[in-house]
Amino acid sequence: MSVKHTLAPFSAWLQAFSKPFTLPDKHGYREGADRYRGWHINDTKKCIGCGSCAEICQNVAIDMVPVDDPVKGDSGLRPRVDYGRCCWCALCVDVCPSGSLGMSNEYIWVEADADKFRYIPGVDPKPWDNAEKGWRQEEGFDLVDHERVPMPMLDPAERTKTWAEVVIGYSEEEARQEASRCVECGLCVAACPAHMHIPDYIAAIRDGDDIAALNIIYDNNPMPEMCGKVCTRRCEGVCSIGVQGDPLAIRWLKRYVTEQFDDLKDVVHAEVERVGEGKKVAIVGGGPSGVTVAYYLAIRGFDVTIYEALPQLGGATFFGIPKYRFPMPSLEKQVKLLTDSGVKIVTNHRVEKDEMRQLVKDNDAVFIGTGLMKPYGLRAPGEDLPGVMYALDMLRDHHIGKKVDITGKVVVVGGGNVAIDASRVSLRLGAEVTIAYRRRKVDMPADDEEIEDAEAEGVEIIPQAIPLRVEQTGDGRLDFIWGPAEMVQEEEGRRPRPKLIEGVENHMIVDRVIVAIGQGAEHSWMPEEIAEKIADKRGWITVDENGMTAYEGIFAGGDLVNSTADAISAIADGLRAVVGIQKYAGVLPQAEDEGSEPVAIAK
Amino acid sequence: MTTTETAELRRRVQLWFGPQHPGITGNMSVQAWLEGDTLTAGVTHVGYLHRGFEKLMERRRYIQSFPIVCRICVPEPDTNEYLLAAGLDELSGLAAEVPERGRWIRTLVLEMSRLQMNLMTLGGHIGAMAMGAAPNWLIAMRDFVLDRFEELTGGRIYHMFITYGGVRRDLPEGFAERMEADLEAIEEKLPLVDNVIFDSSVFRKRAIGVGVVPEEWVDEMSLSGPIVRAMGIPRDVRKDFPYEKYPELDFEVVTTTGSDIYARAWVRRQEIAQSIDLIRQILRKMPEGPYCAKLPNMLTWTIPPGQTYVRAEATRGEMGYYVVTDGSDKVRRVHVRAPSYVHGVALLERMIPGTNIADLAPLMVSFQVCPPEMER
Amino acid sequence: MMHILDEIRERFGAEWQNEQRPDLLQIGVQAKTIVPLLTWLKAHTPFVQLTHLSAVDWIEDGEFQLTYLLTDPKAHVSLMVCTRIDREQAEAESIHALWPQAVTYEQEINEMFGIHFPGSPRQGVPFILEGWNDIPPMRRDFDTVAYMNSHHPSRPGREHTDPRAYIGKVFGERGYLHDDD
Amino acid sequence: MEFNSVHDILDFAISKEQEAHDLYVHLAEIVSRPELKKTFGEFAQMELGHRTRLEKIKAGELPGLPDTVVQDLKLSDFLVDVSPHANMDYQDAILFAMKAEKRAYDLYIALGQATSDAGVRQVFDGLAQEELKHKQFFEAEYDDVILEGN
Repeated sequence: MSVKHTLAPFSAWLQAFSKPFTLPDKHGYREGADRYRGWHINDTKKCIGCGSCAEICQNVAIDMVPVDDPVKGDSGLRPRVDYGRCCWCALCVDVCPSGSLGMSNEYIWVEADADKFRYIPGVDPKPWDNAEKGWRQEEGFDLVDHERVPMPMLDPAERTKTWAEVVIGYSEEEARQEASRCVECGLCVAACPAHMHIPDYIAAIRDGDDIAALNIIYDNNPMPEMCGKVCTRRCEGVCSIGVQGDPLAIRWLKRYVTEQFDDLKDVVHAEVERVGEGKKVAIVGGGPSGVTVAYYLAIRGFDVTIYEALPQLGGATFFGIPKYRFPMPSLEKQVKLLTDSGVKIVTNHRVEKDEMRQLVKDNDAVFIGTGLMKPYGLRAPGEDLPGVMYALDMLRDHHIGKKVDITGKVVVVGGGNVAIDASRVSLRLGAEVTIAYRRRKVDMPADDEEIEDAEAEGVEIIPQAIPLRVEQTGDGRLDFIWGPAEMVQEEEGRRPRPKLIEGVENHMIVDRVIVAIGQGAEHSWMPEEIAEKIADKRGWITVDENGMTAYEGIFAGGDLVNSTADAISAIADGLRAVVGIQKYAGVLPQAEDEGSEPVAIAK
Repeated sequence: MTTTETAELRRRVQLWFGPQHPGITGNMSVQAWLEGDTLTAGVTHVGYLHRGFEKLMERRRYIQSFPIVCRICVPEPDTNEYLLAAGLDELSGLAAEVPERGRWIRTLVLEMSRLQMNLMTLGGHIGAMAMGAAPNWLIAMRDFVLDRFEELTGGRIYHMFITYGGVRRDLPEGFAERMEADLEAIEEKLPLVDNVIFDSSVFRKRAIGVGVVPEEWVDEMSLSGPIVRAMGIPRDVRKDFPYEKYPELDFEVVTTTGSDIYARAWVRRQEIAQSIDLIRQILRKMPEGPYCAKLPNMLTWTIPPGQTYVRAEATRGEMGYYVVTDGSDKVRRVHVRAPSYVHGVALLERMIPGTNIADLAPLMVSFQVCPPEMER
Repeated sequence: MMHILDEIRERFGAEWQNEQRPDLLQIGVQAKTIVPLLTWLKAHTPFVQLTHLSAVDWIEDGEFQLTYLLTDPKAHVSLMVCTRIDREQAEAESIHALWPQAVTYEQEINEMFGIHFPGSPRQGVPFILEGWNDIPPMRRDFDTVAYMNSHHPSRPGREHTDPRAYIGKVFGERGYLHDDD
Repeated sequence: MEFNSVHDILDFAISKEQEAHDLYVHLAEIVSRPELKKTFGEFAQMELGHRTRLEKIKAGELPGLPDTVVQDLKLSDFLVDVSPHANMDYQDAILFAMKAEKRAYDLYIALGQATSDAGVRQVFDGLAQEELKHKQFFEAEYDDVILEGN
């Protein structure tokens, strides 16, 4: 052994005189790195309580706890972290669909009581609540898929040449992929008027079980193909994935499932007791609410007859919604399941006063779902000129096969779905279309997608245009005169109202004016003693929590009853009446009366 | 009691070495039989850390398994993270999507991990011989690397950073400069350490010619890592089964001869220098771009049925993951092939007879036995 | 040179084969050919290292899978030999005579899956577990959550509310028409 | 028309409200739609409410008329007049009421301008604002319900 090797160990002593190897503890506290994973913080205003953090936590360290009342799109729950279990992996932060959850770079917290290490970030105040630094979501790393599988659609230039469906529909692979984006929080269920079991059927689609998906759908929607194509989809509005990305295409997925089957008869299995044998129910109006009542009562053994004034069931979804959105075969398929289930359908039959009196006498219950069929008028000078027409009449005539007199340049007055439908139908009939709407584009009640589609197809939209009058021109055309509007806010929180800017008149020379400003109820068919009891001053019908009107035994639903005027709300009304009618008839099974548990909450 | 009786009793002394952290290696124990100062036999006992990670993974979604695996080797967690990600990337088809920068950052993390683990183990080598100064310095150097881990991954020990499709975050602003400063600080101090380890008569006396592993055992027992390289065999997964960005890096497999504790320590010392060099190369070559592939919804992700074995060079030797999927959203089976599994049981038990009791701890450190990866 | 997988199939028969990667070949053989096959591989081919030995529980098939991973350390190729054995009569031949470290693998598989390797030295000797009196824990039917709940009661004060059920209560989520659940 | 005092003016206004009430009662009788009978019944009640309010002001139980200026949407300005008929619908009813309130408003404005007495004018302006408020109520209903889609 050399001298060098013998002395080497002692060289360590030399270090006693050199600069300390470690850093001096100047401040008594060392700040965590900028993206340190420390104690949780949560922006509770942004948080929607979807529970994805609890779902992804592999340690089961997160509980969702109630801190507020739920509202649509926010469960009112907030995550509480148990630091006895947390491993600070921050998957909860990375998955958070709203981006509200984060971690501060604070890591020191001293407490004598071990149970204190459990708190609701953002609710239980902590010194690090406003920490700027710490682990946050970062662009480029997502644990959920924010991008919707694009829906194949007809080219806008091609669309107006045909009546073919604009939306082509997902392939199986596309549907499965889109379905796999769901985080199954279930916030959508509460937003859906009919409370469809959305996460459950989406999971079934993802797993490739279309039959199961269809049956889950049919549990509370008898017109899913219609909803799959044209639903107003409030569900997508509250989708947690939609907070930072594209909401799940819930509507298109429903559409995908329903399109997989040409005949529903042997696919949909209604596993319900036939409690209604021997009971008779008449339904006036074959729209979505009437169809709902008919189907769910028929499968329960009720003797159900629907009376419909038009040649086909479907109500507004038949005569209002154009075929490029909801083709006839789709409707017919759904109607066939109704007849297969034993519903009697009387079409081309308008119930009048005396017959109604008879129906009330002969049936255990009568359901009214006649909708809002009376178009409101422009009430501006020139409304009665030839060439001025109502969108509702025009659409109905078109759909029952009557010739519609549309030509040249058309102005459609209004901004709702009816206005858009009338515009796009007119386009396909060869017209050049402009929409004049009193409010701003953002105020348009029509579906955003519909508006986009219409514009893509070539519809021009003039917002804040108040129709003043219509005049005939010398060459037999029409001069649509309108004035610009300014928006005035009367009350905080209400939609601003348009106010005419006086002194300006704009002229638009057109061939047709189509009025689509709104519609009201028409009760002239109804016996006075009934109308008097059930209709309010606006003509709307009020019902109790069972869907029953003030006239005992008469139930109602649909646009007449709710003000939302969409099909899914009508279906929800129908569902309510189904329970109500069974209750009224004294045949409601106990379990349903108490309100059964949702199909698949348990994880 | 007669002298013969006492001698007889001494012959039959049975010693439990551990399970309270015998040296640097962690909680395990060796049940050893002594004759005088010499061990006649030994049996490795594990199970003190067992948390059943392989079983837990069968009950968790893929993304939920990801924070677990780092715990399979506490001081060098990143190899585990990489291997789980690599296995499932391969079986899911995500492997083709991992962006270039993601691969470079993965390689960076793996090499940083090797660096800090080797710094710590080198300290362990001499710590197991009851010398305190050098381990303190080496642990402090390791902490420089942990500082960089903290700013990159958000955690010092459990990084939970390499995941499916790439890594979780990009390099922070100015990372390369701070890393370089730390590397220089480490390089500056290393000669001090060399002086008190490799030049020290104490270490040389206790390490040279001690714990010699015969070359025939390599294939027979499937040995790997510094144990093999200390025999002069250039075997290294980074070269033999190249992964991530190692093929694009310029390095030679470190070898030496002697196959004793000294040789293994020397290999580790050279690999510290190698890692420093590799980290510099990586930071130089890393391109800009995305760091992670677009991931599917991790709450519902399913992977088609399949099985694979992926491997990487941990500082201890070949680490491998046998991964089986069955088409569901959870793994069917993950089985960790840990280097310590062979080195800490079969090899250690085979080496014990004839070893002096005082050499057992240095021997274990030189095999770098990591108990949690034996139990998983 | 004949492809090793084809050669194995010719000599020993194979149920399936697969080239997972250029450096990872896979083959499925009958259990009875395992020892002769591995003996031959070790003696006559470059696949001299036993890198890994593992078991997988295919409970739905009533079978265990045993996976032997052999490596050619020179050409840097691995060969994964898989076989299935009956889950009820879980027994396989030991290979500890070929590779000594197989003892540990077989000991652990015996403990964790309950697969018996007759003749292997440490069968029945606890490796990781101590005083275990439940079914072998790596079997798929061993319920970790149930075991947890019965052995380690949860801390009090934990209560999770399911968002869907909670918001549903207010907005009235119910299977309107389900009377069977 | 001669008004000698605030009392006279208020009496005149009260009689106007009474007339309006009577008209709505009449309309409720002639319309055929049962639900519209409710509508006009309600309008009649509202006019009665206005009358009571003016009576209370006159008796000094309520402070004088407010001088706040009400937002005028001017919806009724460019819509056609509706003459009462048996087949009226809800749109007609609201339109009719809007127009009626507008006429009352115009009347008070005109009367206010006709007088040289500043105090009297102030009362008329106050009454005009009251009527504008009523008009505004109906216009809001028209804007919300009838023009829901426009």
